Amino acid sequence: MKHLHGATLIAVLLTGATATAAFAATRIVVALPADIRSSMPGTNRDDNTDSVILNVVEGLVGYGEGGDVKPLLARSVETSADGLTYTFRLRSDVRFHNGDKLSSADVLWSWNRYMDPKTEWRCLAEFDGRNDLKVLKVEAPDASTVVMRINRRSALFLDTLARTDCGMTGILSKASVKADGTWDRPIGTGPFEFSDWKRGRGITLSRFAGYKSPEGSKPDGYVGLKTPGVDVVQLQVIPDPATVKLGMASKSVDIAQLLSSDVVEVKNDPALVTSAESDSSKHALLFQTRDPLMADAKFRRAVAAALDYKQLVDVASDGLSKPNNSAVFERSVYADATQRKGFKTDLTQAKALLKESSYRGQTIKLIANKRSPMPSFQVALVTQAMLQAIGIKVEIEVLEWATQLDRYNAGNYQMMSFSYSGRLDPALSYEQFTGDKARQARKVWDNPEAIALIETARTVSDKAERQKIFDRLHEMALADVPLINLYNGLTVWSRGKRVGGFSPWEGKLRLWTARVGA
Amino acid sequence: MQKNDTSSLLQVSGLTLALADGKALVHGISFDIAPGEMIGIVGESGSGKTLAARSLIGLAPPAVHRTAGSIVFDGQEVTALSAGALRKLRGSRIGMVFQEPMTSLNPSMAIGRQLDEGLALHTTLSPAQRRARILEMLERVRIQDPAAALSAYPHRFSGGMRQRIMLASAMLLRPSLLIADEPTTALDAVVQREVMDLMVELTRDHGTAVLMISHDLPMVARYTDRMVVMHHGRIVESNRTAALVSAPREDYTRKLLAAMPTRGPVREIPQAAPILEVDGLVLDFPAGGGLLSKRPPKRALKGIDLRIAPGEVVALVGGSGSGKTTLGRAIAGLLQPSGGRILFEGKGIARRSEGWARYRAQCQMVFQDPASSLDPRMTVGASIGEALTGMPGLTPAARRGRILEVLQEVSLPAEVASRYPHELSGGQRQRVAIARAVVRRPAFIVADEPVSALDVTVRAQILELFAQLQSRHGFSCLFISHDLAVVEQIADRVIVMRHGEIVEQGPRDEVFDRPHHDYTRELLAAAPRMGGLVHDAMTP
Amino acid sequence: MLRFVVRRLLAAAPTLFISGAAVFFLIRLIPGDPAALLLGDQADAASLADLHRRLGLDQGLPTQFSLWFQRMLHGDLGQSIRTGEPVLSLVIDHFVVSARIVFVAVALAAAIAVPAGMLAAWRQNGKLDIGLVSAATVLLSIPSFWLGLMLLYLFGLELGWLPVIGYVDFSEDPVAALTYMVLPVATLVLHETGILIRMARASTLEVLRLDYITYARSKGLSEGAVLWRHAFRNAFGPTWTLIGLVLGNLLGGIAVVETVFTIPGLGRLLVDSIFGRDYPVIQGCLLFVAFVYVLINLVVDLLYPLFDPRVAEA
Amino acid sequence: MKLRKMNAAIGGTILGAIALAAGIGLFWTPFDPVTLGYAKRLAAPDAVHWLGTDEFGRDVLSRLMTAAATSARISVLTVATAVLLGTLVGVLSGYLRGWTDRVLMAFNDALLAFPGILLALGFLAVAGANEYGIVVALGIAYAPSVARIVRGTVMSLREMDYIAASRLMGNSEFFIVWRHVLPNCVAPLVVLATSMFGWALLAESALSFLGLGVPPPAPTWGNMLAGSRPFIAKAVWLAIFPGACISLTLLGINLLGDALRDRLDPRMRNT
Repeated sequence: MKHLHGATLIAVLLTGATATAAFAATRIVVALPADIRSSMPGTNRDDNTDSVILNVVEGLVGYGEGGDVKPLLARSVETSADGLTYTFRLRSDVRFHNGDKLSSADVLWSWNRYMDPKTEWRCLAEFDGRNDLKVLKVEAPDASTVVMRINRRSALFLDTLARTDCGMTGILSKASVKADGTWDRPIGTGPFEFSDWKRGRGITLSRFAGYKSPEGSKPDGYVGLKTPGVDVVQLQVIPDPATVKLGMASKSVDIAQLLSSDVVEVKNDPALVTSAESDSSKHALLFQTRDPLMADAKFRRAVAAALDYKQLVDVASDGLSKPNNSAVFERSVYADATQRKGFKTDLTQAKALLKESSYRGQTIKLIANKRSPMPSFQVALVTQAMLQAIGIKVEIEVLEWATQLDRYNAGNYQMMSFSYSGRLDPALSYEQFTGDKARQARKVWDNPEAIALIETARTVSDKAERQKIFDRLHEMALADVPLINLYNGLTVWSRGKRVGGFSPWEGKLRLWTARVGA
Repeated sequence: MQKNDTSSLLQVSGLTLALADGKALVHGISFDIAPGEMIGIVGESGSGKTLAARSLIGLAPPAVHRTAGSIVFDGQEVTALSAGALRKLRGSRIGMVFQEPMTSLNPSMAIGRQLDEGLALHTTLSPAQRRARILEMLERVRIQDPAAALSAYPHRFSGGMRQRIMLASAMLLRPSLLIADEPTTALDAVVQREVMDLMVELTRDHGTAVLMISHDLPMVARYTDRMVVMHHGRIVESNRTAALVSAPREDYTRKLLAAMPTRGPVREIPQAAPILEVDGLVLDFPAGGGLLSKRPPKRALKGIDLRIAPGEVVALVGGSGSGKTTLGRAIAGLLQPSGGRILFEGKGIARRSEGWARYRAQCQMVFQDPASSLDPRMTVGASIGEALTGMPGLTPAARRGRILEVLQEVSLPAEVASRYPHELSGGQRQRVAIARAVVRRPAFIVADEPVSALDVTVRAQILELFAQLQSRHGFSCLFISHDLAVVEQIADRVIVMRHGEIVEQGPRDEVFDRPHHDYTRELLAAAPRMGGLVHDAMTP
Repeated sequence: MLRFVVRRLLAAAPTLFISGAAVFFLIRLIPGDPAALLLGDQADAASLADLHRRLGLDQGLPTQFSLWFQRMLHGDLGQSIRTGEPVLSLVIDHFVVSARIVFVAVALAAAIAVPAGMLAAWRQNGKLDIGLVSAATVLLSIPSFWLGLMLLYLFGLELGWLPVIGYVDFSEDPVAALTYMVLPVATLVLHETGILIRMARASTLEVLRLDYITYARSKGLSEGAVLWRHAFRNAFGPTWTLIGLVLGNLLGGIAVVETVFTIPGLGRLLVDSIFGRDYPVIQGCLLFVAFVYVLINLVVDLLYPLFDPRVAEA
Repeated sequence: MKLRKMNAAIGGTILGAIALAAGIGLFWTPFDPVTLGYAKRLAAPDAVHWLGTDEFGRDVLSRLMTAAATSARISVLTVATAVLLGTLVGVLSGYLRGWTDRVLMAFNDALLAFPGILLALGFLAVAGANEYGIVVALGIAYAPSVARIVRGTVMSLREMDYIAASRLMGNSEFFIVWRHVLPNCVAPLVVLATSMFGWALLAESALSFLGLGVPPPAPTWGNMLAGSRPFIAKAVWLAIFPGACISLTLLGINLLGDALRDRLDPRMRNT
């Protein structure tokens, strides 16, 4: 697997030369914080792996900029009246990297492979009924139509298909698998081909000349305009942040993700363009309501009123982000005026609430970790200082990430400075921290009414009705303060002047947006 | 055998050696050696004899400087020589033999090369000639299979063999002067005799003068023409050996001679039931070896039978490796015998048996090395006091009184009780060890080479003290020693051991005057005893 | 000779087994679940169960251990939980990186320190001795990672002579790889020289005190011959054993220097796999380090008779 | 002899100065070492902040002074733990010999091949991220080397005649160990403890480097040095001063250690 696929390379050079009138192949180098875990979409993966592979494979449907699901390989998706049958009409102009045309047989083959337990697909449990939703039947009435029947109404069926950690349920060509059935490499329909992978060192992606972009004048999440602009993308594994910074300074790296703390240093470097892109991940302060003191809503409200969110977020994100107390991320289609309402900083009210609460000067343990790039510790440090100001004694207990995750999953903490991974659909985002504590110890908000509301949001697909539910949930959260959402996570990117147009989405590489010499 | 011509080989006059801070160690000593003459310097440890000898060829430790005096060797003033010239002298004209055979040969270099080094440096012989000369010399010093010895490493040879190799190395270059610094102190009596005879033979053949340094007066007296007695860095007296021994002029010399052990009076030991009986005692040492190789155990004691009557001093003698120490420790209860019986006052002494408690109270031991017999971290009083723990009905005041009383018995001042072992001399430390042994009035004491680590005069005092205590308290004693002269003075009965067996046993006079076993005769012959002082060594 | 090697390996087997078992159980007892780490904060119960089964973490600890032990005997140390790569090749690749730097550094340090230590012992309390010992003490006192950081700052950032951070493998570009090695090797050399000078000096002092040095002098040999032929060989024995010890320790643990210079060495791999609870890799690393430790001591003992023939017959 | 007096003098003055600074640090520091001062972040050393400020705007000098006490406390506790455990194991295996010795030494060697970080992580996770976790972890990491040395001393002591004499007086083995063996282990242990103090200081810094040391709010030289690494290009003084403190302390300890070893170990007296 280490050797370069001769055929593909030649093909690239030829196509590159002919298609763009004999220009030399344009090439950019992109820094990766770690090597990809595997080249199989949605299997043995992490966010970094998805970020690379989703340039190579595409699913029937994909996320738009605002987190809504739009058709991608499917021209259109119709849902039956009872919401149990989904009919996907495939686009006719789509080809695989090896030239074969996309047909419903490929979709069937890919689906059956994902649902085969041996593949160990990350989202198998989402569709085999273990998490309530079960896909009953998948058929291909004709070459360009695929029909899927599911066991119960769900507003999240398409959303789950499009989830990046499921590999967008990317449709693969049979050629991705060797004769003996073992996995070779992903031959998908995406804008880039998976040319070569040197374990531990890097991955080479080359432009898929025969790529036909879905409609759209400009990039829109994983849909919209997706025509690739660079011939060869060399993804270089550079684990150490300091090295990345120096790679950028020495022009040996074109695009890289930086730490938010590096921005102030890199910002005024004329040769670099630096941008911060917010995503749907959330940084929050959790309360364990099973702890006697934390169960006291007055105390939680006192804490909420004591924090100066503007300054806290300013320090934690090195001035690159602004507060968002809602579980719905800033750029979501559901982010309306109500969601923008947040906690009001009011020290006098905070002190009053504190006096009424059951707090008698005990020292509260606030768990945090120092793993880069998580801002957990900076958030904890500032929170400690601000709570000290109104007389609440806080001791920060720094744990190593694996241990903190353990304590989070077991609910074994008083307060914790934690970061939730991105969830685009508000229902999923609320569901991250809402639920019955008896069944799932990691849940923070054990409020039956909220649980019921989320359940309805999972089945009802009408946008206006879901918007009302999410606004109601937001008001309840502001009042109940089960946790304090502080701000949406952000990724900081830097690119050399010679690379134009590149813009990541949800912290993931959209290589098709990159141009050379904008 | 006095050389007639007056031109002496070496003249040392007014030699003074001092440390950097001016403290003098050797004060203006003068003596001279005629070619071929054998002269001995005798003195106790700390008398400066070794220092003086080593400074003759500039081998004194760097901290010691010659502040006065001259050393004329074969007409040349040695002290004026350049380092290079002095080095030319060493090895070729002046050879040296050292005391400790175990560390005086380079462990990581074959014998052949070590012998060849001096030859190659000082002669123009070809390698083949040198090899022949070395082989011939090795034969002279009776090393079996000299050719194989050339490529062997020092650790394959016994102490005696190594000392012979040292001798060969020094004599290879036919030096005109050989300095022998305590050449045989570390050896067994029998081996000692062999090496000394060899040295005399070799030096006489090559007409080499010998400067012998030793603290063993009888041995020096037997072999040397003239003797020099040193004390605290000064020469007390120097004279022809026979004259010095028979008519010593200075008090210190007289004191030295008087310290020589002489045969003690015959004592009547009342016949009584034996206090200690040993029947068929066998003891094996596990041969070690890892998990895999199980070598057969080494048998140290092969069936010992002996009796000790109350108040009797029984001596246990034999060469090193004869098993006398092992027997002593087994009897004291420190080693677990593999077979046979030890009875004390008729009862067994095994750890859990009822005789054990009484035996622990009634049997004590005195050890050889004063440095390791007392706990450095405890004061003298505490060490002696420890023996009294477990004595019924002893108030602290009575205990203190008892300690002071026993210190007085071993003629040590009371204030010693609060001092630490490292502040005392070897003799004083041994007195404390004896005090600790007798303070509980035991009925039986095992003394394992109690005096062999001490200087001549101190040894005499300790032996005398021991005899006094024995007669006053009447304890019986098993006295282990390799020094027949000491045994002759102190023992009522003598047991001779060899390779883990008793070869001869009987009253002291019987064994000394009419030895039955060949080994006993060999031992007696080897041990230079002042008793019948005669220059038998000099008449071949 | 072979018998000696086999006997040594057998003697080391229990220690290796105990450390292997101890590591196996300790890392499973400390909190932190590799499957949860893989799935992040949104691990739903079902997919967590799938992953546990796939990684074999659902069986009882004893069964897991016997499974791992049998496979280990056949040289299969399992796959890394994080990347799926076979552990053995992963560990060896990283070991080669660390070993290259450590061996060069210790060799250089020994080449400088041992002669210096011996000269210092020979000229005891002379100006040379005091100078060398004081220098050694200063070098010894500077923590290697701070030394590395300062060298990095001086030569990398300020003067820019040497590449600051990153790592190029020999296979790709030998010359560049060499420049990347200069600073880490220099850091280790300075630190280890301090330690080795003091060791060499102490063992030489021991030897100079023995009789056979005076015997050699009594043969009229020059001081140089005495030092070279007699003192050096005998003093080098104990120093050689200590060099083995230093080598063994360094191979297992220069994680900190590797962090400063971002070298993908064994130490770094161990630390990252501990943070990621990558059980097979942790066990693979520790077993490998323990084995290397035994191997080095074995080599040291095999070469020891060169300096002290008495040992040869043991 | 001259060398020994010089060592003791220099070592003494260095440690004295640092101890003084640490002592003062307990009560007073020029600025509050913990509160964040957003205004003056990463300020270079100047008249106000003699040693500059760190990435949170906190005064480096004040943090160094308070850190001195923490680092010293951790090192002392670590050495105490290691010596306690090591002596126990060393005496048992050195005195009893036979199978006990073989088993204990097998475990001991297994522990020697154990990297300190894994132990530290194990205890930090169990005992929570605090000083005690580190002290116990490092203590156990260093116990095996103490055990090795104590075992060697005890094995040689065991052959001494005064031990045999005490046994002949009917004293129990336990009494002998308590009265004779342990007191004589004190000298070598004291010499070892001084060098181990240096190791512990180093190990705590190394652990902080790997993100495992004492939790950040409480400053130690180790975590200050570790924290300074990302800012080395812009604020190198953040790395220089903690490193210098560690090196000076180690230098002082080593010099004092040498002087002490010469005095306690008679054989080395003439160097």
